[in-house]
Amino acid sequence: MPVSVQDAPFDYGAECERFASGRADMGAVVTFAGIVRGDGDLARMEIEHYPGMTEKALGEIAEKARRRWSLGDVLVIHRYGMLTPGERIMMVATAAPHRRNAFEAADFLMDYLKSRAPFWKKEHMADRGEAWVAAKDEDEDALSRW
Amino acid sequence: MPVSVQDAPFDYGAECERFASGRADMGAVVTFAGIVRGDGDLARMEIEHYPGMTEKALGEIAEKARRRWSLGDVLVIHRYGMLTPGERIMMVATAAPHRRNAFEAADFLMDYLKSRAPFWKKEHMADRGEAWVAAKDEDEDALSRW
Amino acid sequence: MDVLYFAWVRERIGLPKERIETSATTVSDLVAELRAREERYDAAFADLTALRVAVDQELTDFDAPLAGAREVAFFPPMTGG
Amino acid sequence: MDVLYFAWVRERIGLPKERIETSATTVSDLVAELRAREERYDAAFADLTALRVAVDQELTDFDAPLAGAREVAFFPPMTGG
Repeated sequence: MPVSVQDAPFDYGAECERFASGRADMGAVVTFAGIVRGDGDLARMEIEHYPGMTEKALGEIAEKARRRWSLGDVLVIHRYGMLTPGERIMMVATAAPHRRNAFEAADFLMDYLKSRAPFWKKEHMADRGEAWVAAKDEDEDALSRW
Repeated sequence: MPVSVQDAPFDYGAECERFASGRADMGAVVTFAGIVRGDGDLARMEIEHYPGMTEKALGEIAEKARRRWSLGDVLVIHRYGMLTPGERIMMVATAAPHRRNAFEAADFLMDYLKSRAPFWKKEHMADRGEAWVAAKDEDEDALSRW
Repeated sequence: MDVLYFAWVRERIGLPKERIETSATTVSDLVAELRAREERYDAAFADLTALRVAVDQELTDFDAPLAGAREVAFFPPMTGG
Repeated sequence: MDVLYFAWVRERIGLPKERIETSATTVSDLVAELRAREERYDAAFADLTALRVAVDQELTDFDAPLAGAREVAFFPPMTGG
């Protein structure tokens, strides 16, 4: 299963290891991990998603990457629920015969995932204030690169 | 130590895990792993390097990346000696507050490492033939992107 | 038809999901119908440029037709990753 | 001065390293001196576009000066990663 949407933590090191194992046909593996940044007095980061659509959207984004680049494999893991600073929110991994494809596909997956997969982040501050994270124009603009 | 040149295998999963741990100030980690591709009847891949200069060159490349992008950390591990298909030759990792910096810096490190760090690959075939891997024009050309 | 709300849209309207009987033929018609209901709907849909819509779990536009749709969802621009 | 050879340059010349007493003032002068020695050197240095050179472990050009250099290395274009 190349796509997983889960509330449980995932073992980033073990996923990297597994993804890069037994690949005598692939010369390049790129991984990306997204981490909750403890900016300001952020206490927790809450991630809401749209069950059903999320899996579908991530599957379509992964499929788009596979059609565009020569890839041996793709992995997307994304958490939802309540996370604390330093925790890993998500990861993507790509395997390709050559590095350019692996890099571009991972970069593409991240850009699409940011703005086209139905996740929403809410910041909970130490003083109990909370605020939905606003989408950035630069994230939307990044899609025009592809 | 952000640079290691070694004949011993490295634990890719554990290195990824360690690199991404305790980083509440960094939102993005990118890793790249280079794997020996078992093309044709490749039996082993031998990697020769220039002890002393290699560490120096990799350190300079890592420093160049740090000056150019906002990075929290950089890691480069490169093996030498005799490897078999599927084994990991090397890895780089970058940590940055934002993903664009982490991606670009990892991409840059790989391009420079390919053509500016003193490593040479020799393919040993199953039929006992052997050949030095020729540098590719596209790898040299890739440097002009930066 | 099921209508779903996420993130601040859900909070502003005060529920995650409701079943609506409607004869609206487009998303825009449905929005107009919802806004006419109560002030909290009117407030949530006041600025459509701040909203996104999915019909049957596919992102689409506000002028998309609703014929045969089982599920419509309204939410702010996504912030995954 | 120590002169080092790597990869096929090492194989063609038949040794990884040697100590050379030279009065060559540039890398090119040193190359000319080596080529004049023996056929295996002449063959190894026949096409300089296929070679790279480092002086004291820094990549440089064939017209680089050798004043004060302790170590010169010749090798093919690098193929790391």
